[in-house]
Amino acid sequence: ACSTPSTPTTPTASKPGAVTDIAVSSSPSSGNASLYLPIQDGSYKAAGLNVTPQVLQNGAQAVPLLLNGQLQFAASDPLSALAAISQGTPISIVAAGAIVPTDASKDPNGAIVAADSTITSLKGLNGKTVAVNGLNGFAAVSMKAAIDAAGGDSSSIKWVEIPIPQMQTSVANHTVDAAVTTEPFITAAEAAGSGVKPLPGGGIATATGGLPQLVYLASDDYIAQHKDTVSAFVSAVNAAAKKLTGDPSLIRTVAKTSTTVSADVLDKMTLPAFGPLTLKAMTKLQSLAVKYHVLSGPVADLPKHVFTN
Amino acid sequence: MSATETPAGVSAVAEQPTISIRGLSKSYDTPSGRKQVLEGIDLDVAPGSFVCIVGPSGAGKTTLLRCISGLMQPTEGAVYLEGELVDRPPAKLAVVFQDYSRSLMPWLTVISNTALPLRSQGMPKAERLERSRAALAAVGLAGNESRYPWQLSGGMQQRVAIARALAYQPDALVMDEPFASVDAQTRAELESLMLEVRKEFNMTVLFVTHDIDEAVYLGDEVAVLSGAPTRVRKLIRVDLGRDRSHLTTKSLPAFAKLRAEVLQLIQEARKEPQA
Amino acid sequence: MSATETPAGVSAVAEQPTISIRGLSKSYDTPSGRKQVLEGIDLDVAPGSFVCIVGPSGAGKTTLLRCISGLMQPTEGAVYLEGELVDRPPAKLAVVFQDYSRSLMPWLTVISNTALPLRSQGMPKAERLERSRAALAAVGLAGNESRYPWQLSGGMQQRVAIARALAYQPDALVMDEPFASVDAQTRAELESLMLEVRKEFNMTVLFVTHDIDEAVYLGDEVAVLSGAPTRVRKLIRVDLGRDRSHLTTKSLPAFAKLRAEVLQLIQEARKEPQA
Amino acid sequence: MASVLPLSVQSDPAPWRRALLEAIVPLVLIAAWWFTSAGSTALYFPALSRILDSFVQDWFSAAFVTDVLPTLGRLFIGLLISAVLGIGIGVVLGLLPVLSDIVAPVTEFFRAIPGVALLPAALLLFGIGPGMPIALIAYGTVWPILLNTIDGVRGIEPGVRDVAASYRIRFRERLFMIILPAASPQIMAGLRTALAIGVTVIVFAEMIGSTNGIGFQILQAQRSFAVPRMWAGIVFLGILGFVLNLLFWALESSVLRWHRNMRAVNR
Amino acid sequence: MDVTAAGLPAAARITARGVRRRHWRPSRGVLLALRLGFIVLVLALWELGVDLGIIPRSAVAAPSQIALALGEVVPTTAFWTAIGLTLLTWGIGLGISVAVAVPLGIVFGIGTTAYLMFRNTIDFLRSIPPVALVPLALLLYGATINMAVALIVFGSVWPLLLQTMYGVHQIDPVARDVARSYRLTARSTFFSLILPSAAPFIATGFRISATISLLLGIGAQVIGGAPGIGVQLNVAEESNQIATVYAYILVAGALGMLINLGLQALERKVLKWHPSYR
Ligand SMILES: Nc1ncnc2c1ncn2[C@@H]1O[C@H](COP(=O)(O)OP(=O)(O)OP(=O)(O)O)[C@@H](O)[C@H]1O
Ligand SMILES: Nc1ncnc2c1ncn2[C@@H]1O[C@H](COP(=O)(O)OP(=O)(O)OP(=O)(O)O)[C@@H](O)[C@H]1O
Ligand SMILES: [Mg+2]
Ligand SMILES: [Mg+2]
Repeated sequence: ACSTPSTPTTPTASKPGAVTDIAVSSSPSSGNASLYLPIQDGSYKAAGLNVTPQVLQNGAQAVPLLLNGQLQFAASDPLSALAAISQGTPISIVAAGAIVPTDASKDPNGAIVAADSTITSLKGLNGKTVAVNGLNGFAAVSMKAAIDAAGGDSSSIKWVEIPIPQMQTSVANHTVDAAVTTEPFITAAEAAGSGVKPLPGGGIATATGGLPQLVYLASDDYIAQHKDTVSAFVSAVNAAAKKLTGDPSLIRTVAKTSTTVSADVLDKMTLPAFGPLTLKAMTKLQSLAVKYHVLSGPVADLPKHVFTN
Repeated sequence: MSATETPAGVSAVAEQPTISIRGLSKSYDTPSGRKQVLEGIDLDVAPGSFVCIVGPSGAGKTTLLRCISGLMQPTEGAVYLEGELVDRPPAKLAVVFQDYSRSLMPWLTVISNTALPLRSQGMPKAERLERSRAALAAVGLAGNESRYPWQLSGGMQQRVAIARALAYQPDALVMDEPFASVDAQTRAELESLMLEVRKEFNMTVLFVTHDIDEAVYLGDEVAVLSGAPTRVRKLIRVDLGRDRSHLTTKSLPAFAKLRAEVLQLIQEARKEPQA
Repeated sequence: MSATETPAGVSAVAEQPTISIRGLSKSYDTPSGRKQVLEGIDLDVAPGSFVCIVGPSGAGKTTLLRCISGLMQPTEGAVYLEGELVDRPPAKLAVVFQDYSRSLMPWLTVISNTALPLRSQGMPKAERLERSRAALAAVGLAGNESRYPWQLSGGMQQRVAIARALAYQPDALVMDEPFASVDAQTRAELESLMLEVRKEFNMTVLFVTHDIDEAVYLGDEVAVLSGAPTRVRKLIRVDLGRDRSHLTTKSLPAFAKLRAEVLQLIQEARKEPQA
Repeated sequence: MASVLPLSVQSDPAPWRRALLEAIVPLVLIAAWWFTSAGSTALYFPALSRILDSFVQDWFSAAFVTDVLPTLGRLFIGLLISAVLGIGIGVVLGLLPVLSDIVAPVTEFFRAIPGVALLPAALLLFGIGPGMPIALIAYGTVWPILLNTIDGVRGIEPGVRDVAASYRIRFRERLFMIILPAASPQIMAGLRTALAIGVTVIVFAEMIGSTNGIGFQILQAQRSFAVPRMWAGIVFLGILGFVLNLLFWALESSVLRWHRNMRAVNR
Repeated sequence: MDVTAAGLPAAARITARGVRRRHWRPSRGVLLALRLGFIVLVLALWELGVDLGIIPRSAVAAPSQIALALGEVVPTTAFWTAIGLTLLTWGIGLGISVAVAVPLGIVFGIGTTAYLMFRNTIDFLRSIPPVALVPLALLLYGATINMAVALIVFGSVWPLLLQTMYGVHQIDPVARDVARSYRLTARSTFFSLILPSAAPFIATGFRISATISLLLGIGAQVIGGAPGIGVQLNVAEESNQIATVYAYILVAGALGMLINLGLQALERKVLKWHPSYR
């Protein structure tokens, strides 16, 4: 039978004083600031880690790389992670990246509509066509929950998948009525002549405030064999998250080098929030996932797959 | 085309020639330089006359015919058909190619091959099939209409190509060794057929052959080409009258004389230094 | 191959024939049913003898040669080469195909085409080039070695195919209308060449031609085929000796008699009802 | 049939023998897959039995109407468009070598543009209707047809070309009775290649803006780690390609009958 | 040579007028100029389209913007490394494809039995989208060049295999008989008959597969994260830098163009005997 090769290609034991090389997949977005900050301020190094970020398009493709040991950690959409875990994939969620703020005014996520659109609220999306990045992704589920919370009916909406960079044009051309997107695309939408505008009250904080919109994964094998390394990594990320909270200029500094978003956009845009990973948040997310048919049922032994120190 | 009968073998200088070749030269570009094949060919073919071309293998007969039929542009000089410059294949001229097997479409049946040019002219189906059938019968291929060229013997393929040209009923017919692959008896019959067809339709025929008997028997004139670079070495008038038959014509003393003359010229031509 | 000289035209019955055809029949399957082409052909070709085959176009000469050269399986009967059943192309037999232009590889130069079979045999480069060059010179193509077949005239291509067969120096040589596209003079030279080569290498030659003069001039025997379904109508022994020349042989009264006999037979054959 | 290389065209075997020959390798491979994967717990290599369960569930249900039929429709129309365009433009460029030489850099450029670059443009032009997958399928499959047609037309036997020219065969007959038949073996090779590319492009074409279709379902299954479903989809596409090839083979053997028979002569 | 019989103009004057050539062949310089002209025309239309707002700026960048972005990207080593890796991946993938497809295609083209045995399997396999196999490839090879090579081979073997097969069917029956009757060895038959006969079809297939290889290679980089310009493209895309995205797309297109023009030039040399190039 074909078995999953799990050849650890990186040095394993973390002897005191020795540096452990770690590869982490990420996307170059500001939501990854808590991953990048420790690289810049040297906290990984202090903990004996040498972290190399690798850009990967989506989290789903990172899973095989975690399993074959080419990656130690991977940034992922939390719902994609839950889906993998529910199918019995031997991986766990070890840390949170960006978190949806509970304050709606600080939400970097939101919907955009055409500049000449008559839609003024989430409720107005009923019966329309709305684009999301991934049909079963965090943004889609959050937006469904937000719409239903605002008294709309998310099931009356035709959801289609369009990559975030193409959303603005699609909305401006009325290919779709609205699109669920994130920064820096919302700031870009505010610019005159973009043909689109942010939908007022179009954020998701009301529905998924406090839930992680980006998580870091590791394989169960790796966690079992390298508990110390995992702990060191998670501590560094969590410490970074703490530092970043309430320090927008630090986020900007990190983003300036870890992303290619230009400085003036960074100055204008709503920045992501950060926080720790909690089982409570993941459980809540799981129930939303079940409600919106991303998962067919609750994940068996979810607590086992959420790594909290 | 003039309806007046021209005395055989007399170039109708007063009349406009059907085919008129003026100072035609042709060279091929090859990696090892230019190769001059034809050099200043001049030839007039009067309406309704039958001109045979003989010459050493590789002299440039096919090249000449290709220039006349507008398939190739001469390097110098020009060809006129009924007074008009030939700068593309003219409509009322048909060609029988030396490489007959490659000139038949393997995806078409024998009769479709024969009828293709007629079809292209928009001739109604019944008429073009009838004409094609008649032409095939004339070359002895009745009963083979619905076969494919690659199911035929070499000589049969060659005759399909001849039938195609005949069915087309052109004003001028250019034939490149058309009887090379048929047996002696069939050849004699085809020769007679050619003379008949020429008479019936007052066709002008340019006919390349390696058979000297054939050239003298068929031609009103025989053009003997020299070796490369090729010119018309001599244009021999064949004064044997227009009504010829294998038995009588070939036993005439004049025939034997002409035959010997042509042979002599070719032998001389071959002895010239080749370029 | 026996070294003893066999009197020309006398079938060496005591000796084992080089080629021996026994009750050979061949039919083609066509959508409109079976087409019987050859019916019970019997023929023996003695070592070193030169047999010419003549017959109407479409009779089945090419078909017969293809069976002899092992390219095609007969429907009935068998062919033996030097006593061995031919069930695949035999090694020491070379073929000159009727469709010469397609039998040359357009991607190979003239000399590479000629040398290809030798090269395949593993002959050293110098030797095979020398042999090929000699063969090309013999057919009058010296100087054309590095050209491509499609840069040659029809007759030149045909001579390349002949040179390829000669360079191969087979025990038995099968030729299908090999001189159809060359001029009279070249043809006469090639005929002489064939007689020389045959003598030098004591080759056995089977030679299809439509030229009756040629058949009688070259052959030790002339096999006249009937119309389809084809049999050997008559096997004529040509008692003109082994040393022949164009001037003397062709003016012999015996030559004229044989010539007339063959012509007569062919004419009769063509009059038979075609299948 | 014992020549040095089996160069002579082998005769078609008897029907039963043919069926046996055709079935043997697939059967062996399926059996091998079945036994090696039985009881497999590896995430990405589920047991064949699980894949087959999923296969039956996924495709022989309502999904046949909601996913399979729309995809087949898109594939068919897309291939039709690319065949018409590929052959049409190919003939023009094949007949005008200078023109094709001039436009070559630009066509070669567009041919090599990665799919991600096409999506925005396609989205712009076709929105999220069925037009977009159809256009992407057409775009993905047109190249083999185009290139083969150009090369096929350019390579037409000079003897045949001369006949067409000297008898002044008018364009219609030249096209349908000379150019297309002469180039047909190469055009068929292009179509055959395009057919399978069309099936593979489905996944890409239904990646964006679609809400149904086989490709859409495969991607969704892949992203939600429903590996048996993903495999079921892959197997479905494979079978689809195989069936389409059978149909195409019927077309080809009628179009190229002359070619096959000509080759088979003199066996 | 003024033999102006029957009122025909002198030949010299006629040829000066210039007669219609069957195939007008521009000189190399003229062709190059025409090609460049056409490229400039397309770029100008593109630029105008974007500048006039016919093509939305947010979806497609204008050539002028792309040029600026290229100016920033080209001097970086990351750019050249990415190009080098992409070409390396392409070369290995295509090389393996050729090594597999051409011999197999010839075997299948010659023998009915072999073809019958494998045709169903081939038709099945070649209908499987390489994109769907990305997770498997990632699992087996990781986000490496090997992974991209595997996907390339899986995708580009088939067109070449098919083309080779059809090409072998193209052998002239008479040439085939020559090979048989002169008992050419397998080697000679292969190199002197089969390969040259099939060469025009193989050449077409080679150009098809060359581009497919490039596309799959970049696809594997974009989707699977194998090193190369696909990754750079991702980075630019994530941060909404459309001009940079298009700069990389332009580079990909240009690579494809150069590769194929090169292949065409090579083909012209190798197939100089073929009617297309005579
Ligand atoms: N495409 C070509 N490139 C170079 N040379 C060529 C080309 N075609 C013909 N030639 C040369 O031109 C000369 C004349 O060829 P052509 O075919 O006209 O001769 P021909 O008189 O018809 O001979 P044959 O009686 O053998 O058919 C030959 O020497 C031939 O090699
Ligand atoms: N593949 C085939 N299928 C059907 N019939 C064929 C096939 N090949 C040849 N024939 C037929 O067999 C007969 C003999 O053909 P063959 O080529 O042997 O004649 P031939 O004597 O060589 O004639 P020629 O002198 O014209 O070359 C012809 O009637 C021909 O139509
Ligand atoms: Mg000639
Ligand atoms: Mg024959």
